[in-house]
Amino acid sequence: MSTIEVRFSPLTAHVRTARLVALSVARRARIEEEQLDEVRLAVGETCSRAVGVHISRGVDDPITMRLSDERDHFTIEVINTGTLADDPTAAMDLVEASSRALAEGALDSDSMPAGFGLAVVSGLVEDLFVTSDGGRTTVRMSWPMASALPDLAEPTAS
Amino acid sequence: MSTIEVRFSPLTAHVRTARLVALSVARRARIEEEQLDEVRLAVGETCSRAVGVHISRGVDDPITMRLSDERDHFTIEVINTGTLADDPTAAMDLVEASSRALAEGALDSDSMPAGFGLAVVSGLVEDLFVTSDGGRTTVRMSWPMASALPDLAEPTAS
Amino acid sequence: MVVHWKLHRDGPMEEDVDPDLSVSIRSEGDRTVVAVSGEIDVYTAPKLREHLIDLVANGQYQLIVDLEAVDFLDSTGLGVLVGGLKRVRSHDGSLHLVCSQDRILKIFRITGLTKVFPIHSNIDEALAAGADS
Amino acid sequence: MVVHWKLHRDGPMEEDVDPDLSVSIRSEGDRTVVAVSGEIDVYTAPKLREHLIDLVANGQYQLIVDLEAVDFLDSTGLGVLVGGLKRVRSHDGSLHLVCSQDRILKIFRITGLTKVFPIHSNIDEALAAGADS
Ligand SMILES: Nc1ncnc2c1ncn2[C@@H]1O[C@H](COP(=O)(O)OP(=O)(O)O)[C@@H](O)[C@H]1O
Ligand SMILES: Nc1ncnc2c1ncn2[C@@H]1O[C@H](COP(=O)(O)OP(=O)(O)O)[C@@H](O)[C@H]1O
Repeated sequence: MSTIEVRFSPLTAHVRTARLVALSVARRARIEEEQLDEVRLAVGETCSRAVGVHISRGVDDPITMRLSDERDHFTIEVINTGTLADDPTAAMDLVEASSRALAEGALDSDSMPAGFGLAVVSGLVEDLFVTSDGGRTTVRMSWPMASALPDLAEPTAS
Repeated sequence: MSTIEVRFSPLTAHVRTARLVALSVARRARIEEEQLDEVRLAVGETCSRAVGVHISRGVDDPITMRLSDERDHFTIEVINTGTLADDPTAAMDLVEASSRALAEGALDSDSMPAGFGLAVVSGLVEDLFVTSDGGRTTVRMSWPMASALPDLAEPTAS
Repeated sequence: MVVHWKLHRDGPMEEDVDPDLSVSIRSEGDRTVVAVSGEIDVYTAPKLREHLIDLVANGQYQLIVDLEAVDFLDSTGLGVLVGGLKRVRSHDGSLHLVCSQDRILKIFRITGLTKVFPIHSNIDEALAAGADS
Repeated sequence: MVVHWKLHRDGPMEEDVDPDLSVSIRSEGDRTVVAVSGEIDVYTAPKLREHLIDLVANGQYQLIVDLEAVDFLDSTGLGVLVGGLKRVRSHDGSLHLVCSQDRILKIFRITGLTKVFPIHSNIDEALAAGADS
């Protein structure tokens, strides 16, 4: 198994770097082309959510994104400080939430309802787990790999 | 100060990801365009050296690349397991070493002499420190930033 | 925000160039075309929001946001577009989108926003459709 | 390594396409042109080395390595080129380079390898120069 981990200060600019890394590593892990957009969006949503949580709670700790390949799966975990109050996997109707965002809410609010980002991810990614304990929340997403990873598994440098 | 840290298993494929991250973060840190090539090459040399050291010694620990901005400097540290025997900052004549590589050495050896990669880096990067203790070696490189970092220092997400 | 008001009627009224997110604004009759390029995410969305707020503050309520050169859009970006729609609607205005890229259309589809925004596959179609369509 | 020996005399003899490093090999008279694109580093250098070894094993000793489409080259890559030069020299052959990019030329300059490799700014110049120049 090969792992690459990115830890970044809670700044929105770093979410772009996290996406770039995830996209590059996922491509190298032979994730299918059409799923790469899914990886990119899922990482973007989970990392921006994590950064938002740290910023809004005044937490300076880094956010961790961990990418790993294990047998036939490519896994991304995004870990932030803070425990989730509600069960984020509780189904949110995205269509209903969108029209609610449009109908309700202050005119100067440009945010989708709380939980919307994670709901988008759970709509995209089949293999999704959110765990929250010990003061940390982990969003874990997996994708099947087209084949084993000769690229990442080469035994020696030369 | 903002930090982004990448830890990766000692595989040569990950050196490409490390370069990609360093280039992207350095660009965002407003490192001048002509110095970006320098950053890319310096990160490539130090990370591939670090990966080579882990592989040749059979060490599975990850290599760490840490990028940070502090006031007017952008700093990259590459940390690997293992202590350096010789002083790598001892000047190597690159031109002499190159012709030696060509003249001597087995016909089936395609490597430049030991220490060549770090010597290239010390020829490129003015602000370079190598420290080796406690079982780890750290190569630390800094570049001046064109200006302070409004991008990386934004106080709130929105 | 750097604003260049150009003298030429056919050039962009405003050009905000940035490797992360560029925004170019021009008039087409009574419509205002906001051409965006780059990635619209948590980092750049505030900038797009500012541009939309400025336009509405300047009395421009018939907007077309051209997303053809956008290669990433997340829920924060959607929030800004929904916010823009709310603002122009409060002035009886409209916000049309130009987007033919499947990767971008996907997030509009799964969130039901394809029913909320008139989405056109090119700028001519958006202009031809009229603001009220 | 997949090798396609093509029948057409003017097409590449061998085409090894890969997003990380592509290598395309063709004959030009008595010279062999190895056109490389991508990044030559610790990860991809072994592949380039294999191609150079294969060529020498097949009796091709007058090589031109075209680096115009290479956007990164580090000391591991230099090592492979130096190794290639050693191999062809042991058969009285030559290894010329095509490179006009400053970012790539820089590492040849600081290592003094500009004096070791004949470096041309385009392929026609390399062909015109002759293998022994
Ligand atoms: N990854 C996370 N880790 C910890 N708390 C989270 C995470 N994502 C969301 N939350 C919290 O869950 C609540 C609802 O979440 P969510 O909508 O996902 O965030 P937001 O309200 O910023 O859009 C908020 O209080 C938020 O702070
Ligand atoms: N970053 C490093 N950390 C620890 N040891 C190193 C590092 N770089 C090189 N070394 C060791 O120093 C010696 C000479 O180094 P060097 O030439 O830089 O590596 P190599 O021989 O792989 O080209 C080798 O024994 C190598 O293992």
